[in-house]
Amino acid sequence: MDYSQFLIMKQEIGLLIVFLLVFLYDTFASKKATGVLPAVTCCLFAIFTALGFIPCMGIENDAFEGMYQTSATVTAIKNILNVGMLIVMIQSIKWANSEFQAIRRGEFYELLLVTLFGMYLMISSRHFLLFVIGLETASLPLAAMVAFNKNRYESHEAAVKYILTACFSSAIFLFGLSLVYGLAGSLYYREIAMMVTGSGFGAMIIVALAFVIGGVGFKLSLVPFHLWTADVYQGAPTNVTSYLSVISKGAAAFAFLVILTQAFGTLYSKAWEWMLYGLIILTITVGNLFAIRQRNMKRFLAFSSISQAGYIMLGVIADNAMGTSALMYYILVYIFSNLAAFGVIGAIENNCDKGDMTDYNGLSKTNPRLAFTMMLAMFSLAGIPPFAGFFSKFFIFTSAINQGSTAIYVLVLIALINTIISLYYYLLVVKAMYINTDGECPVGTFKSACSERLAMWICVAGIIIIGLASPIYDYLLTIG
Amino acid sequence: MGTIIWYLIPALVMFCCGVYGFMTRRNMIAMLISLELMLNAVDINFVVFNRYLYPGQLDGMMFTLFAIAIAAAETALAIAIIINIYRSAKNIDVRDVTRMKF
Amino acid sequence: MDFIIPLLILAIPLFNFLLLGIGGVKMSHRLAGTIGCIGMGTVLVLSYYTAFNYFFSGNEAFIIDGVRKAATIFNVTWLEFTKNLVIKLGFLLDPISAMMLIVIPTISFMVHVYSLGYMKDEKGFQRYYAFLSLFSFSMLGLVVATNIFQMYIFWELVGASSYLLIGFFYTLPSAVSASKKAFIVTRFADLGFLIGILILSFYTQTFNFADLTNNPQNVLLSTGGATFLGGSVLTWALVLIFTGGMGKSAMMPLHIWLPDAMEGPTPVSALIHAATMVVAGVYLVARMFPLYLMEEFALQFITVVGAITALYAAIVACTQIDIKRVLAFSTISQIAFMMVSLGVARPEHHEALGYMASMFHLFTHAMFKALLFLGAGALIHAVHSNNYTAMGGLRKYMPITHWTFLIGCLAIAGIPPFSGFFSKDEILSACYSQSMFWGVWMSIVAGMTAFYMFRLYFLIFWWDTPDYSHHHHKPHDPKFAMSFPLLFLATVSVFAGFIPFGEFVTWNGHEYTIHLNTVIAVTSVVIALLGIGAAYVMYSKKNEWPARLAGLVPWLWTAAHHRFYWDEIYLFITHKIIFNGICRPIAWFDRHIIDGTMDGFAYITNKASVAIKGFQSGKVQMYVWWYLIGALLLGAITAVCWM
Amino acid sequence: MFSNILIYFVVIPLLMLAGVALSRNIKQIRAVAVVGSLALTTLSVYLLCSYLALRGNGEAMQFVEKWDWFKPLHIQLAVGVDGISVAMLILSSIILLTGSFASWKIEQPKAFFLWLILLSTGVFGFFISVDLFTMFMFYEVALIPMYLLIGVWGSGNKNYSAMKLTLMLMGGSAFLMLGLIGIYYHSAANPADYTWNILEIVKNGSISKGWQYFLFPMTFVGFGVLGAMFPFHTWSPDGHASAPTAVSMLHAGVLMKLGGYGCFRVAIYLMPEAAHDLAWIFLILTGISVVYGAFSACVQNDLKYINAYSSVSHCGLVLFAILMLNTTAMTGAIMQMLSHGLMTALFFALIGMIYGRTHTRDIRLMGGLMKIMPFLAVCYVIAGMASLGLPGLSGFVAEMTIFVGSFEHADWFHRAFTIVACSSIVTTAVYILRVVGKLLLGPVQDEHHLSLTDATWWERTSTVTLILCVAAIGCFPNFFADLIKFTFSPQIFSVLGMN
Repeated sequence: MDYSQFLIMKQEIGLLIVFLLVFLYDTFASKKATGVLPAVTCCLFAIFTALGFIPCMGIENDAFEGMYQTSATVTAIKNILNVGMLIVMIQSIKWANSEFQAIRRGEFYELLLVTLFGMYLMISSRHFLLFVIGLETASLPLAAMVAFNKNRYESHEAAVKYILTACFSSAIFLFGLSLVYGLAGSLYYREIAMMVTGSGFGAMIIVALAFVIGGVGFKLSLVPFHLWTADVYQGAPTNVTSYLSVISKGAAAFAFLVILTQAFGTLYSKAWEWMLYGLIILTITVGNLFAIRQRNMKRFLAFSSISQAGYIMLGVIADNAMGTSALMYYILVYIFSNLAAFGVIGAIENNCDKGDMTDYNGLSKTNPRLAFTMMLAMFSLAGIPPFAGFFSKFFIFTSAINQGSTAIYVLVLIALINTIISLYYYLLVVKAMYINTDGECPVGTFKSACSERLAMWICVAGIIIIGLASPIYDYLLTIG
Repeated sequence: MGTIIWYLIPALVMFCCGVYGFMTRRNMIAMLISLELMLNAVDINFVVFNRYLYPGQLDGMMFTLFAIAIAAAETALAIAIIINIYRSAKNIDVRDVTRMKF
Repeated sequence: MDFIIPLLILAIPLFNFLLLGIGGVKMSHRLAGTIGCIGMGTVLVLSYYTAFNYFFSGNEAFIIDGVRKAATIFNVTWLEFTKNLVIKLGFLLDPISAMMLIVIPTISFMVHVYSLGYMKDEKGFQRYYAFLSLFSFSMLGLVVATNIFQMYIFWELVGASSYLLIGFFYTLPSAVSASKKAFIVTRFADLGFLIGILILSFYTQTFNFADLTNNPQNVLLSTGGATFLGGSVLTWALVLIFTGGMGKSAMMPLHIWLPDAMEGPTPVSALIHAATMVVAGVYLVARMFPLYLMEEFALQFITVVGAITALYAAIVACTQIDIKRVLAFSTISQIAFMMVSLGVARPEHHEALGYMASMFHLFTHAMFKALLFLGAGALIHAVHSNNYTAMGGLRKYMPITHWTFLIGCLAIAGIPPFSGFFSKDEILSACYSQSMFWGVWMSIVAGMTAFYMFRLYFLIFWWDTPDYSHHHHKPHDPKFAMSFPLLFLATVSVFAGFIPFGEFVTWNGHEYTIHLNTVIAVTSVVIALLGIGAAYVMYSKKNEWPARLAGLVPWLWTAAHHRFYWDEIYLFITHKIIFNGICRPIAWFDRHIIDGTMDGFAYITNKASVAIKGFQSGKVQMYVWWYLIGALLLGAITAVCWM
Repeated sequence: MFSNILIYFVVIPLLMLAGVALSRNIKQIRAVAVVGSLALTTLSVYLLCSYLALRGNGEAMQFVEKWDWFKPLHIQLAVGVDGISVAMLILSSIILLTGSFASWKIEQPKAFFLWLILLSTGVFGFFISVDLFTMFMFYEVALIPMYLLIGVWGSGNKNYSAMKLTLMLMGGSAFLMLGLIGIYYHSAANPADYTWNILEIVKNGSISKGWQYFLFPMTFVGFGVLGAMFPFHTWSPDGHASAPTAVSMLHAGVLMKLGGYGCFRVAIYLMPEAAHDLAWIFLILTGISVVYGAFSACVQNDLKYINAYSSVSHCGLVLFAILMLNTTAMTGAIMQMLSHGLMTALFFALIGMIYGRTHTRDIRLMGGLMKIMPFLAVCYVIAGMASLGLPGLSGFVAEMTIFVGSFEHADWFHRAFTIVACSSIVTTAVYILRVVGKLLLGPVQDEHHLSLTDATWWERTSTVTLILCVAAIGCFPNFFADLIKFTFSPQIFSVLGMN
């Protein structure tokens, strides 16, 4: 065995180093010194993130007989996730340092890093064994994080719901995999792709594929595998929710793309596209329909993130380089927009413990900057120019239509009509903050922590710059 | 093909039993047990496929090993969370864990 | 001819309008009145000069070998639709526009002067003069139009100024509704005019009167025999254009606005609703007369409409109480005379005598009708009422008004040697030469004219003298500013008949000598005298005859008194049918069906959202159930579709 | 990049945004708004002059320049103007200027002007763009501020109206976006040459007829919603009724023109064959708009509703004329856009000023205002006269050009609809005079109104400017007609394959 191939996994190794340093610091530092652990972690991770952007030669490479693969695209998506992760970490500093969480802040950051490691594996794997390991590494610690808020019942309920559905989903997923293995005789994506060419497998392979889609769709919260999402988002601590909604979803989306195109791309003249077609329509529509009724901000964003997942899937169904880059771009933009929203929600929750949409009435008067950030986030999520969300939506639709069939036009039209519904509920938030200012304002004026403000500034800058600055998208397209 | 069916059918039955149990039992621990059934059925599948269809490789076997480990981790975590909820709600009936909905 | 003077004729009133309209607020009444009168006086001089120049200079541009020519003094491109269809603003001098250049400034100047006295104490005096200037500008622009679209432009402008002037007393609801009615009814007619223009210009590719009327044969050819609902395109175009004229000239059934328009100040009625604007319809037909000659149907249509209107208005005029309304109906009737006269004019009959007669009558009528209206104004000024019931025996109190009014009445009744006799006589000759039927019909109407005018005269100046003691002062003749126009116009009315009109205005420019047809002249005088006699018998002294006569045929009297219920019919159509039957349902439809559909989408979305909320039941086991079902269905449906 | 004059139409508003953001009191905000919009007006007049000097050099558009933006997707920042865009730019800047004056005393001025200027940035950007993507982006930039402007500063049922307006317009842009992306994928024969640039798409002419049949309705309806095409017009009455003065002015005056402009520039210009074949469907719809809006306006009692329905009617006429597909009618359409933009802005400004005094817009509750506020009342009458097509004001020339142009079609279908459209001149007179009669004339209805004051100097500035513009178009129409007609020059119509 050639040990040098571990060097291909630069990012994974780097992440492990960060993890170990944090772990060691947490373990051995004095009780007083652990107070700066969040900040230290952020710094370490920031350095790591920055290092990730250094371009290196020979970026296309396989390891472990092709179980693991890295490429410019993979590196790029990891970098994107890193950026999101960094923002989440910064956002969490205040929360992690709060009195109640203080003794467990080390755990929180360690678990975060571990799940990210799992996601790296999901993204890079080209073999289902590695994928499953990554998937479980990414999702099991999350259950613990969901339950982090020990004195809130909702947190426990969310954790129960999450762990039970996650286990069930992984069982189904593994069952599907076992069928795939039985039919194809391999768990390498490329070998599966070779084996399933043609149509000799009957319905079994389709059912197996459906189970696999279910397993990954669970992480992405595609309808109908999404039912856990809202409850978990609502119950989990806000920082965990924001992590769940963007990083975890982004990684799953990319992994989903890889699996569908590389392992099952040849199956029955792209049967997966039609399966996805239905799922996208369902996801976008159902997500939107649920979102319009929500009054709890986190729950509302949960449903919004469900419908956003549907839009992300348009990049998968496009099945071309443009789709891949549009998907990555969408994830990037989505990270900034959603994290901005969660940043505001978190700040308000930390300071006033308020989380209903009606609590946001008159926010523009008491906390104009928070309100402004929130509004930008909502506009970006709704796809309003000149904010980044507009560009990501436009590009993902463009890439989908590049696929060329008439059916895709119909799909995009449905998605576009759904953007109207989504605009409605995003505007509800804006309305609460800016228009419903008559009565008393439930949220008083407060000054949010530096860390929170820093995170929000980063998000706002991202929302404004990422769209207008074309090189970002251009780069993603050149590597896609 | 003849023999393999005799392994696969029980595995499928086991899986279905697990699913059924998971959906009908009220006690969360019982649900976990059902889950274990499902995962074990999957393990059987992998092993059987490996042994009978692709005897020249070890992919299925290895996968099973990992799956067992993962199942253990899942169960451990799940039990921890169930204990947590028991502490706060004094109850582990899954149908009572429905405060957040709609 | 130099273009400066014609340009000034148009520019001065326009400038006055802007000056008085914008700066009027800051001016005193006297200054505003002076500016208005001086401006109009200048225009008067300039237009007289222009008209006399046209008729008498013998300039090659105006007359060649005794044939009067149309001369375009200037013609500026205003708006180019296409290469051929160009709206130009120009100044056309030909016999009829030159004649109008005399009529309009004369009357307008008289009204300007008269108003100095009549409107002296009114609020908005400056505004009044501004509007008068605007009207004069528009009317002059209308008559000198070189193309049909220019005419349409000024046609609309006179409509607007008429609207503004009728509604001058804007705090009176009756004035407001009268002005609105006038505008909308004429607007409706203008729609026909516009469509007529569109049709005509589409086929002929020109707006120019010169192109249209010089070679009417070509126009006929250019339509290529296209027909619509049995009528040729040209017929349609001409009838529609005439519709515009019907609206402005208050022909049946579009006459209803004119009686109401009397809500405006009386001098305005004299200027706009008696002498100038209301004859625009006649002028329009005369302007396009060669084209109308191409279409027999259109001419017959004009004749019939005119004849019916003449009779109708005459009957109604016999029963009205408001003296201005009597005059209004008499105006309608007299304009109808002119219309009929045009309708019966044919080149084969005395070189289209009707055309000349019509223009002649237009001229004389403008003078004596303005005189009558201004006289009525003086009366109203004196007794502060529009109704003859408040008057009587005024001949003793207001001699000047009495005599001038009498002259006006004699003129309109057609008693020689007053001007109306000559023009009306020509019209009757034209009618008789076309057909006996129309001749007799119009003769009867002429008799009725004499009757109702003298009914009015006797009721005002004779009849019974009411008690004027409750007035601040006894009724008396107006001051010079108001009596001068009366005297001037009375003089004109006496002598205008002797103008050899045929030498100036004929349909083709050739001179034509008027012969008095003795038979017709004598008949018409006899008929007029009969009418006057009847009026004398009935109204010279207070007696029971009128009431008894009305009692004989009460239904006819009531119907005539209510103007044969035309207003009620219109009210029914506009309010009940259009407003309640079309507008309200459309508004309802918009709010409830169209908007309802849009709201319905939102409603359905919301309902769907509520309907599916049960999926998110909060129960983990249901979640996994849907998960499983979803996965299985996804597989099953795809498998079924693929197999 | 900054050597191109057009770019300043976006730069100046952005500077204004910055200026307003940095201002500390209402005086500074006003100063920024007025100076900025004056600068824009000057710039647009300067542009007009330089355009007139340049035109006729054989190019379809002047000042064309493009900078790559998203290069792999062939998205460019491409700018260029022809006579129509120049006219629209002048219109927009004038209305922004007068709108600023009309919002002299607005509450929360900073936020208000920020949104208002953002909206105008979108408008200006839209008119200078020749790249479909950029165009669409600016289009949406112009739409969204409406929500907050109505929601925060509006009156009446503002939440409902703002939401409805935004959602319906965004609904239109959903179709539009699909249409635009579709156009992109058929913009050239070879995928490497795909382009969003309108001029290049026209040159390539590679959108097949079949695709045109699909894409034309998409884009036309997309823009048509903003152009208040029946049956997608219902946002207009509610939206206008609730919007604050300046927003109504900008929205009806400029934003609705985006619809007509887009219909021409994208739908018809790029897909002339489909336009020719499918025009009849939209002719019916727009024909309905014209009549229906006018009839609806006759029975409304809210001033803004009346004007909103009248806008439906007038903007319907714009689309109606565009669909006639000949030079005269299209010239008329653009003139109608100018004319309607100015006079409807004037209307809304006056309604806002009257409402600010009487606190009601119900014409049944007002009367005799002529006596109380003669200046505003006279302006209202002038606006009304412009609206009902009095010669000498802008409405007349625009409508007549449209009618003459529409009548060039000799078939009975077009004839019938033209005559139906013509009939709107009567209906317009009815509702205008009804309002004038009830609102301004007659006796004073409400004793309290007697104490009201007439217009202030900034209100006078605003209205007089608009009236002067309306009169300028009405008195010297040929200048504008020529400016526009020149644009429908042979190059374009060879593309359109028409006369």
